Amino acid sequence: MQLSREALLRAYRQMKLIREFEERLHVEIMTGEIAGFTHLYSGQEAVAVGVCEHLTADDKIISTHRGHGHCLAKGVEVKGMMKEIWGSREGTCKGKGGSMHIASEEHGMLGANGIVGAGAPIAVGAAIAAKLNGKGGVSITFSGDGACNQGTTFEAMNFAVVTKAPCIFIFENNHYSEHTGYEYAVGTSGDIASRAEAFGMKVWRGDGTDFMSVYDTMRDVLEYVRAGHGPASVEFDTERFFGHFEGDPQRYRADGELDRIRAERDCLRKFRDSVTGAGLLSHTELDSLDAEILDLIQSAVDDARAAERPTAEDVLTDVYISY
Amino acid sequence: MQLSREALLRAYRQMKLIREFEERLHVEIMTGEIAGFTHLYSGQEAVAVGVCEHLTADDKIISTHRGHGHCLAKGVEVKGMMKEIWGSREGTCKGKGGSMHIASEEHGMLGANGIVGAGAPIAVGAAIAAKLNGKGGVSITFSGDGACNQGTTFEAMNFAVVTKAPCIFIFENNHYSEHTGYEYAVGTSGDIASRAEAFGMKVWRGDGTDFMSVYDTMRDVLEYVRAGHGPASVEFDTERFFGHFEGDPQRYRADGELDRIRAERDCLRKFRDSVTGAGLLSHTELDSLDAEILDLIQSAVDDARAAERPTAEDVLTDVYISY
Amino acid sequence: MEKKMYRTAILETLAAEMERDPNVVLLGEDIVGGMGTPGGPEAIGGIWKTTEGLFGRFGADRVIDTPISESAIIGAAAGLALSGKRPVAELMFADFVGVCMDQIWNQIAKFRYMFGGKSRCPVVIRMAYGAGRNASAQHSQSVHQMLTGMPGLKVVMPTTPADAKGLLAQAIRDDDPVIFLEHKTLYATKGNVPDGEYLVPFGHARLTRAGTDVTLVSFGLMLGYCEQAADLLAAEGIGCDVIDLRTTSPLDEEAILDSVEVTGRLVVVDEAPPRCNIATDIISLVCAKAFVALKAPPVAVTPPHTPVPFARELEAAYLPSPEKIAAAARKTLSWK
Amino acid sequence: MEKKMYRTAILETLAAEMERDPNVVLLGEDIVGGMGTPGGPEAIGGIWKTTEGLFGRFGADRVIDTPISESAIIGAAAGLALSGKRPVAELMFADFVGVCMDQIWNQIAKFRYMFGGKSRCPVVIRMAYGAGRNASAQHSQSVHQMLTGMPGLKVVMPTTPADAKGLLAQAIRDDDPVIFLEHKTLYATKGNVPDGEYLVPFGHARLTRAGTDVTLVSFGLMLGYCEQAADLLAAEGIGCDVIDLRTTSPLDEEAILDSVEVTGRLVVVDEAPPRCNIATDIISLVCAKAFVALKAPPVAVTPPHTPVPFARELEAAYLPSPEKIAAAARKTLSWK
Ligand SMILES: Cc1ncc(C[n+]2csc(CCOP(=O)(O)OP(=O)(O)O)c2C)c(N)n1
Ligand SMILES: Cc1ncc(C[n+]2csc(CCOP(=O)(O)OP(=O)(O)O)c2C)c(N)n1
Ligand SMILES: [Mg+2]
Ligand SMILES: [Mg+2]
Repeated sequence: MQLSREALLRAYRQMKLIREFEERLHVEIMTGEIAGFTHLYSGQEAVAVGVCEHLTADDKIISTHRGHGHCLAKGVEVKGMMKEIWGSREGTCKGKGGSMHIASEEHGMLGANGIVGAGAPIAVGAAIAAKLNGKGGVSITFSGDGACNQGTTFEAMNFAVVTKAPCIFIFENNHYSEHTGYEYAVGTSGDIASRAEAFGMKVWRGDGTDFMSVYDTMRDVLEYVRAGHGPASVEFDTERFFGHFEGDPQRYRADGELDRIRAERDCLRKFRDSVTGAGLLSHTELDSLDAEILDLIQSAVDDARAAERPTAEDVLTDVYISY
Repeated sequence: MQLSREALLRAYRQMKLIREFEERLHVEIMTGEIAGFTHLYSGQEAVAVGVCEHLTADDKIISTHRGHGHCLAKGVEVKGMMKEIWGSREGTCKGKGGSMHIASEEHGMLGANGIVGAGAPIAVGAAIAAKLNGKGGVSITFSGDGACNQGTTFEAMNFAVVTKAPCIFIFENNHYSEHTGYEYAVGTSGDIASRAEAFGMKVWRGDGTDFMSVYDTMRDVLEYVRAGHGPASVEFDTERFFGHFEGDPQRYRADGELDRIRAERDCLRKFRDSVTGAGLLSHTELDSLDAEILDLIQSAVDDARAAERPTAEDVLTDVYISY
Repeated sequence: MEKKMYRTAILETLAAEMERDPNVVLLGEDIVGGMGTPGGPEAIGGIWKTTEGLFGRFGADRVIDTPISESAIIGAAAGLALSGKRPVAELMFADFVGVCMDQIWNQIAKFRYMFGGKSRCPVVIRMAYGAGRNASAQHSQSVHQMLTGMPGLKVVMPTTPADAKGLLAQAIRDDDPVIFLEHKTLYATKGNVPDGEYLVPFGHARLTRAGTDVTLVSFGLMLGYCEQAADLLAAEGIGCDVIDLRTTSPLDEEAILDSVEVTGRLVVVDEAPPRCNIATDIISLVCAKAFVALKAPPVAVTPPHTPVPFARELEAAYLPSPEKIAAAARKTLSWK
Repeated sequence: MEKKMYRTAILETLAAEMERDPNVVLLGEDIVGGMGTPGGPEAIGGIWKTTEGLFGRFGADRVIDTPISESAIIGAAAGLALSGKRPVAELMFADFVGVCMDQIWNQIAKFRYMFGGKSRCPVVIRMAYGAGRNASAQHSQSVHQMLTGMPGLKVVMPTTPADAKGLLAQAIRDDDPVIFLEHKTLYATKGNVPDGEYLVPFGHARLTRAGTDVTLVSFGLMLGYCEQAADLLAAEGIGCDVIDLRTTSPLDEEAILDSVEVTGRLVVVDEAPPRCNIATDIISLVCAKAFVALKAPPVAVTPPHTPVPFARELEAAYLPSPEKIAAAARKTLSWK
């Protein structure tokens, strides 16, 4: 199905926003200004955006330690996120969560999560809630190829099948969990989808570096799940452009691998080539979006730098609603 | 392959021993003399014995809350077990463990286990140890149809595949986990073996009420695993003759189900019919074995009743080797 | 006001709260019983009989029987709560927190804080805890000593049927995550239970008897033992304040401190093993805040630093007893 | 004697023990690094660099890189140990005990007892714990307060590179299960490490400096803060005994009590949240056993009852500091 110009522009904008957010963090982190562990999503944008462009605020997602892309794709504010990563009290989580714990209830974003595999059961709960509400909402959990070996992920899949929960398990196979290859850690020679299928779910596979592949696949998946057939799973083959976390020397990669994936597997480049090639959007339009986004990121960074810092008293709040 | 008379007699003896052990406990528990929770293995004997008759003390097994049958099949002493269940300080575990925690290192029996699903990863460790020892030993974990939904079981399967551990996952599908049916709780319409297969293991299926089916299947499985092909899994269809624990009114069963399975799915009856029918053993031989076993159980109960009771000081020992 | 069993108070409160608020949903293993069997749903209820009949009354959508997957149960409860529901999850035995600790400790307890106060996660996790039924090392444990230390959780431990009702209703209506610990030996005990709406606020201990010589602090099975000890001591002319904590987080510091100000002598009875438990917690609190009032060193009465043993004689020796508690009280009284 | 980093002391001790005893095997996530990648095994070692080069030296059989499956890792370690091996398992972050608590608490800790003393389970579980690197609520926690309370476990917390060596060697040779907690901020710290065979027995605290006015008890990152506090106090003429516990289970009660007998004043600094932690444990112990010696109420210095926050300012305010410790000491000294 052909997307409208507006939809295409929005998709590009979202992917580009994530890309530039992460590329800028990659630079800023080197300066030492940002504290803690940060895991960047560059390279995988087509998955987050290709999934989330189908969703409404009623649909929930839950993410991982590598959560910026999912948050942005689901509509969480850029500036609040940047401030959070900077540890400002104006951040999405008042500087208490940081990169690994960005969440936004109002956007149906149930949180990035520092515990690998923890999101899957939570997503099933959100899916059961959606089922109870009876409005066709779904819940989506993003997992990596590493997370797919965690017991919670398996339990969640069986649980979703048993409860016929409208839950979608998205596996972003970027070939590595930290420094380990998926073909080593996933016992089925790295095949994740077949395993999900064996739990009794319908599964799909797609090219996670191709926005249209993700988007089209997800249309089918969502149609199936919203129709009440129970959970489903999708494995997307994708690439991460940076290290596991910032500072990772990435010696586990093949010679030239980073150049190759940037050249051949860059979802933004592919998208641009395809929409301009087909005459759907022009380079000029996209360039001006690029400029707009760079401005936005610049001002987000400026704002984050200038934003109010938390104080010692802030430590004590937000533990309980009442105590 | 035809078993020798001796092997057939031993197999019958072992199954009968388990049966009478459990039938007697069923009676004794009603009197209130035995403390705690007890889960009986009656009906499943052909699995424990059909598996363990292939094993040596170098091979390890790990069991579940329903562990008496596995212990006896692996050679743990009847009298020590009976005393343990009675809570005597002469028991296998000095009265500290009870029914759910009988273990015997010298027999390669790594313990019954009160936590559903906990045994599987432990068995993988024992299998890795066997691999390191390089003598062809294997490690076997018994799990129920309920345990097959626990995350640890799944993690263990992947882990065993990744480490090519000589581990065998035996699923005893007795159709119920406590009061819940396997077709409800196992999302794949109750099919456990296919799920194991999807973890990258070779799987087998067998009739768990037919000793020869179990025994023959296990010959192939063990040959495969001992040859170094990595883990394997077997699903045995079986029946439990009593409730989940003693005291369970079993209203989840169909009308007449208990009579039917005792009549049609009794491994002892089937065994006797088949070996006498084929003229391999005589009823007289088997009857005399029966009598011998009833005597043994009687004396085990007498001994357990008379055995030394633990004292308050015993509480404090066996926590550490040194502290 | 009617005499009811502890388990009945729980069952009726679950029903009443489900009636009151359609967002309340239950999930747990065998809480319906009979799912997928010839006998069908509710052929047998949960093993503690605290959810019997609720499936028939509220339907499969709100009473969810689950596979044996505790991480998924608690995780699903978290997801339900983050989505506006009020899940009440059941762990059949408190010992099973071991297989789902991450979801309790790193997820549910921390969401609100990590997310900067912008979420709520009103989960109730009910679980049966404690020794006394010879259920051995993996089915007899106390867990409050761990859970109380986890910021973000509230920990509730009703001792009486009335408190089972009032605290459970409060737990379900509470906007924070609540751990609700039911002592397995108490299910069949009886007591007066107020009719109709009845809420017991958290952080308010209950003084079950008043005396000026020594303060006994406890909860759960041990509270009854404290009462028995107080009877023994009363016969000797020793008067006890007996304090039932009701909740260990929040803790009613005032009730404890007020009592110790009067008695100057403190015995804390905790069913948990002796290290880093509620007894050490309260003794440390009292030393910090009522040091001058103390006439003798406070005493902890706990099991030894061992797992829970199986045999009747062993478990009996393992647990604190009324006699041991009375002896501890006498020790503080004879101290100089 | 050479100056080495804490992480180097650990790496070298692992290597030496593997050399000494062929039954020692390692397992954990990314402890080899590069498995199944174009770069191949050891392309990058573990994230703490405590296992670098061991795969090359001891081979795939004894250095086992694992999928992200902590329950399977710890369970496998249990199975290895029950089968006569001496596994050293690594949890990348101590916070991950949440996903494998059952294997630690209900399995490994209890086998020997449940089995009537007829088995041994010499597992070492190494894990990086603690705050100070802005790793936020799920990657910064202390866990000793829970694990110390679990009968059957030994809990070891080296503060110096020398102790990292001596305690780790002891842990690997010990026949009981040992939790070995490495503070993540200490990996890059340096100190003198004895050459050759060096074992530090468990249950023997280290007096890092002697003074007669007040006793400071701690371990890990907080020990250094206590030293700094002692410096501040020394400048005011206040002399501190500073005690590094080294192991919290077993606990060197004697060292603490002996010191308090002299000083009469106690400050316990614990990085864990305030409820049911080692600070309350030790204060309760001292009140029970050295009540007469106490000249002032003992003080616990801990973070508040909150998760660990992310931002630099928040984490700094969350953690105890040398100033807060010194203030606590002054408070006990000025008490009357
Ligand atoms: C329970 C748990 N174990 C281990 C880790 C450490 N860790 C963080 S990310 C990660 C790798 C995850 O790999 P994958 O799921 O493929 O996600 P990716 O990083 O590729 O996005 C690991 C091991 C963790 N955070 N939680
Ligand atoms: C982690 C955990 N969850 C729940 C239980 C309670 N429980 C004990 S046995 C059992 C059912 C097990 O069913 P299955 O695996 O089929 O074994 P079976 O009883 O049929 O032999 C349950 C739920 C437990 N002991 N441990
Ligand atoms: Mg990955
Ligand atoms: Mg079963």
